[in-house]
Amino acid sequence: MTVLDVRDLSVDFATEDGALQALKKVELTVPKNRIVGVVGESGCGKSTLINAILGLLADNGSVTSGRILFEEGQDLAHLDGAAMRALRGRKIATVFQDPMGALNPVLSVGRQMRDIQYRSGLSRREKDTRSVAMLRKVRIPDPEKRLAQFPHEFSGGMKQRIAIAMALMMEPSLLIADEPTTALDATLEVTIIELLKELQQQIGCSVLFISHHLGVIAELCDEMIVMYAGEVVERGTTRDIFHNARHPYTRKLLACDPARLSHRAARLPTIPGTLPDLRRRPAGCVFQARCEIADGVCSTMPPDAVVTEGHVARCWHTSEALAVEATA
Amino acid sequence: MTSEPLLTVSDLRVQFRMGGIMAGLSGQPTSIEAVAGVSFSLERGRTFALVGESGSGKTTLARAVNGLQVAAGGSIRFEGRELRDFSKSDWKPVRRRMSMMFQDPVGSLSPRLSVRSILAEPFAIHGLSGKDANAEVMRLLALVGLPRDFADRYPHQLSGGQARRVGVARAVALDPVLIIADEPTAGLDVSVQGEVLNLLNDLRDRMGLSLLIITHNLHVVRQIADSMAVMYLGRFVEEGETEAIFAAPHHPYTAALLSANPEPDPDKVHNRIALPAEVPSLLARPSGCEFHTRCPFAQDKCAADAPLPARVGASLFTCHFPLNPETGAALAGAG
Amino acid sequence: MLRYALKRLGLGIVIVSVAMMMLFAMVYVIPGDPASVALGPRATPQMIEALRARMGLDQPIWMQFLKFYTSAFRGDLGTEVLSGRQVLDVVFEQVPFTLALIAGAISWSVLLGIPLGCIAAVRRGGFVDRVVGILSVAVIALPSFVIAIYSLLIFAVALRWLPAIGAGEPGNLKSQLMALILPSLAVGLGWVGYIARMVRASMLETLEASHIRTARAFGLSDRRITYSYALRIAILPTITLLGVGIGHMLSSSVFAEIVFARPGIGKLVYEAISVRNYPIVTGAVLVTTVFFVVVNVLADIVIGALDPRVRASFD
Amino acid sequence: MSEQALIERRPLTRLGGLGRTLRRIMREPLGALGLSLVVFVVLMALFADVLASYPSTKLSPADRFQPASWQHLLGTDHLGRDLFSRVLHGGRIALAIALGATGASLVIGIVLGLIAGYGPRWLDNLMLLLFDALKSFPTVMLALTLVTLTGPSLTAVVVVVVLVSVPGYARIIRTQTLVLKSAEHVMAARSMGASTARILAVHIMPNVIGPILILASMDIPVVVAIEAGLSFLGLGVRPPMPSWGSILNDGFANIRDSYWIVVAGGLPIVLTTLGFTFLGETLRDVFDPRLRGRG
Repeated sequence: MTVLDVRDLSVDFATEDGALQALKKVELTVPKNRIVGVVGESGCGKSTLINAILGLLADNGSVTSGRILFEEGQDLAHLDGAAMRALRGRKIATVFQDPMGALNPVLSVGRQMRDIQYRSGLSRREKDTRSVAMLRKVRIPDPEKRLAQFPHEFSGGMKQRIAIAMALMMEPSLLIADEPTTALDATLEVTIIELLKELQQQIGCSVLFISHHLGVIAELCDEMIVMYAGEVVERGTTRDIFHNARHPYTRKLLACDPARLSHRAARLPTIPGTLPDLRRRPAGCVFQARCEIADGVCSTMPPDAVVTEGHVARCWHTSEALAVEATA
Repeated sequence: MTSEPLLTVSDLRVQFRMGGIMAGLSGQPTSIEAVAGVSFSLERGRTFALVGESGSGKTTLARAVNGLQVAAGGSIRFEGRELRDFSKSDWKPVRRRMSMMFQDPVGSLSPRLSVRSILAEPFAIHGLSGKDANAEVMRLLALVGLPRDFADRYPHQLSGGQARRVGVARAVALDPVLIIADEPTAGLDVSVQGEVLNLLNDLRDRMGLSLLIITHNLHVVRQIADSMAVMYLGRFVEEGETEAIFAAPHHPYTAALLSANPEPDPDKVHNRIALPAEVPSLLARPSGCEFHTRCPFAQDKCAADAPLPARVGASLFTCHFPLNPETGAALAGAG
Repeated sequence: MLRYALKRLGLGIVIVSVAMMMLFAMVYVIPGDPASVALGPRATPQMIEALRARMGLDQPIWMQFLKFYTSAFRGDLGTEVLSGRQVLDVVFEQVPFTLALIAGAISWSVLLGIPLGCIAAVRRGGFVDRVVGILSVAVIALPSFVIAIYSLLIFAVALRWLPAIGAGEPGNLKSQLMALILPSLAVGLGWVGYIARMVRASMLETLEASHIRTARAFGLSDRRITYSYALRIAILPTITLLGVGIGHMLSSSVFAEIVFARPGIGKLVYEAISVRNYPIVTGAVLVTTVFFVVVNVLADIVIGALDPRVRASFD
Repeated sequence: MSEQALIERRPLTRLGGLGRTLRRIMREPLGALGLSLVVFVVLMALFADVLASYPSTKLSPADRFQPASWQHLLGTDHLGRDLFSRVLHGGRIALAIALGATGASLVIGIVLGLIAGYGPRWLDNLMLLLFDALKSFPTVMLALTLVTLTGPSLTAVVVVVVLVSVPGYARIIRTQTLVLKSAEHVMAARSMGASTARILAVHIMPNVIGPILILASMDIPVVVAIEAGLSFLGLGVRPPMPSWGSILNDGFANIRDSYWIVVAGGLPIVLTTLGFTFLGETLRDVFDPRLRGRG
């Protein structure tokens, strides 16, 4: 059973220099009770994807094709504001990247946690009891006292824990985590990842986890998609992709991660070239300009080639791709 | 000529004043020690990395070495001269020999100057404009692998990686002997991080530079640094050869940092050293070993007595109950 | 909170002291001797000398300064040269009239400005937003004395709807309110614009903050987000603006009082100038300055009560 | 960093060529109106000698209290002077004072702001205190005190304007300088050994000057209003020199019978302040949307 099923999703932004296609034919499935990772470098469209799912695209952005099917088949891409709002927070919860700005600075943490339970019909005291229980779950020490405190009185790591507590309080079926650990130090990052994993199993929700950090994705996610310039270039189980990547970009990206090198290298691998201008996308494969195995056929749109069941790469040359390594 | 290291820092301290008169009257501490007695030395042609999490004092230490931050105590010897009591005019010639790169690739370039003016600035500041400035700019662009027409771009028109290359070009403009680089790969995608580190490594080899790298990214350290130090609350908890520390960390904090790096391998089984507690405030430093509040191996002694620095092989660390004592002993025996 | 309030108050006292110093310095530095100014061109040197002695001007500067300070903090602003009355009494007689004027102006600006700003922000880019935008810029641009004179011309002289002069009959609240409408509008109209614009701008800025995105992601209603989560933050700069605005309103009230022949501090000072009644001028300036500083201290305290970050930054 | 942020990363206040600037202003209805009004007012003042058919101070007792007519476009005042001529010549004085006083305040404000922002902490605190104290005098009260002591004059008007506007400019410059002082590009310049003068001139000034110029352009109408206001109170431009404020004053005394005098005095003030404000607002929106709602 799937919780989220994104089909053929394209999103355009109107800019002064013409339409910018931020997402092109994105395919993504989040099965029930699974953690799906979205990985990609800056400009790959990760944030646009989340905003499209949450119905929070900027005013100049619009969904030009595709569907975002949620649970029983509601299409989030074409849901009206009220229906979307009814899902947000209750069925779909979100944790954002910036722990400093994610909480309202002039309202106490307790007040904010109470407010998001407005649909529960509980009394104020019952709401607070639930808030305390939730804060305890994310290991905030002394939660009763801390309810009355304001966000600036918490450290960055604690704020992110509070954000997670708030997101999971209504036991949503989908948690979207947008780079929740990027702003944190490494020792905090691992505790947050472990906390997320633990709570996900407890609550039994699905998670869509966005990160640029391959190690975090490898550790946390069951399945993943790799994005480049607004397209999903490869998707499959985390194991498939880390051990048997078939898109040249994925292979290069994996090779670039210095964490994969167990010894000091004479030269570190890189991916020469730059992202294409999303206002003037190349015909065909979006990665061809930076790909050494690209040939004539790559100037036509590549198919979503099936490597094995559930492992798909958007490339004409999935077999030749095995030879691709990043340029050192 | 004696073989004095290029840079020797001993017992360096940097303090910040906190709060106002009111805080002082109410008995709160009025200053914090962001760098609390740090010593290390850097040989010519070598790379030394300072590692630590946010608030560990690594950036402050780098700025103190560069004279941007006034040190409260200790000594900084550079090319055989003591810099600590240098006046502003004494510092100026030193700045030709020692340059600094800052964290934000774009933000460290003046937003209203073209790349040409940015690269010509070091020459103008040091009265070297007699040289053909344009030729120098072109030479520098070529050195860092940027096309000539980048001279007319402005910082906001550069990508992070390109801006970082301009920063590197500016840092090497006056043929320095030491470059201090604060988080040279921060904010860059992994595919670009490699480019920058390769460039720094190349330039070090070609120009005989020494590098002082400040970073929180241990992978970067491993790829670039010969030796390293781990900072916690403004002090070194462990210092030594990079390979030795990666192979066998002695201080539990070093081990925790190393284990906290999620590896891109889904089949990897993690043996993590978790640090559940919060980082203590510099206003209320813990007693004894300052790491004991977060240390999973802490014993009674750790809260009571501050450990003295211990040497095993080339590594120096401050811990009562170090990890890997046998490897350490073996190294010591071998040495 | 108490500590924060005390700190703000302390700072206020320091500012008033410095302002007094400036006032004293201004009087001392500027060529022209208060005594001869007071007596006019036909005074004999003996008369000036006598008055100088009476005003204490013949003493050394530091003595004068000290006396000015100590007596001012006791509430003694000296005596009026000609009538011999206490300056403070003369000024305080006029305070209620000016206060009523300022209160009226603030009511206009708050009651109209905040709702208009909110509506403009929520309907950003819409018709109401555009109209409010242009009108608020226009009323900000127009000097208050021009508004005063033209509204007098239109509503009092031509249409005769409202009284042209005075502050209304004593004891007759209705007549007093009628007499307040035009002057307070002249003083407050520009501030309707300022406040509408400020509320709109800070509302838009707040609505873009990432914590508002969080609130939306939790499915809170737009109403609650706008009026409970965003307005609470957006109102803060407006309070600061109003604090500063009191100073401008005090300036405008001088014109309004003169144009509408209303009693008040502005009119008092203006008339004191024409007879060169110098102690009244400095006394009234001092009183308005203290009033301004007190209002701003209060504004800061209100902000501190509403914004925990401000309190924290003072600890 | 999100894609949006990457797309929108552009410098603040980049002034393009004059032609492009003008086109962008004229594209906004409010900007077009503002620019036209400003050009109109400036031209009227520049060519006052050509356009005015009477000397501005010529008394003509026979023509007292004439309503507007073809001979006297705006009528005459209680001394029979032609109001149209007085308005034109008054415009010269108003604009000259506005430009002069704003320019002077700007220069002083920028210098003091840079000193406060970049100098030592104690100096910053001291200057802030002085600015706050100076700002705590209501403008007109300050003017009244000053003029009581010096007597009415043009210089007094300029001094008042400088005293009331310098703290504002200096504070804005100071705050931005303080932010830039710890910005990495300034740290980088320091680490290269750049002198303080060079840092201020090359790395700080160019980044703070744009917004302040726009704010100053929006202050021109405020200065026009201060001059007119003080002249209205008889504390500014001294008769018989023409000033919009003194025309208003003349008219106010006769408001019940000769309404056109106050109309003649007020109209140019309204047109000038609206024109400059509309233009300034548009400039700001075009070049620096982030400043919206301030000042």
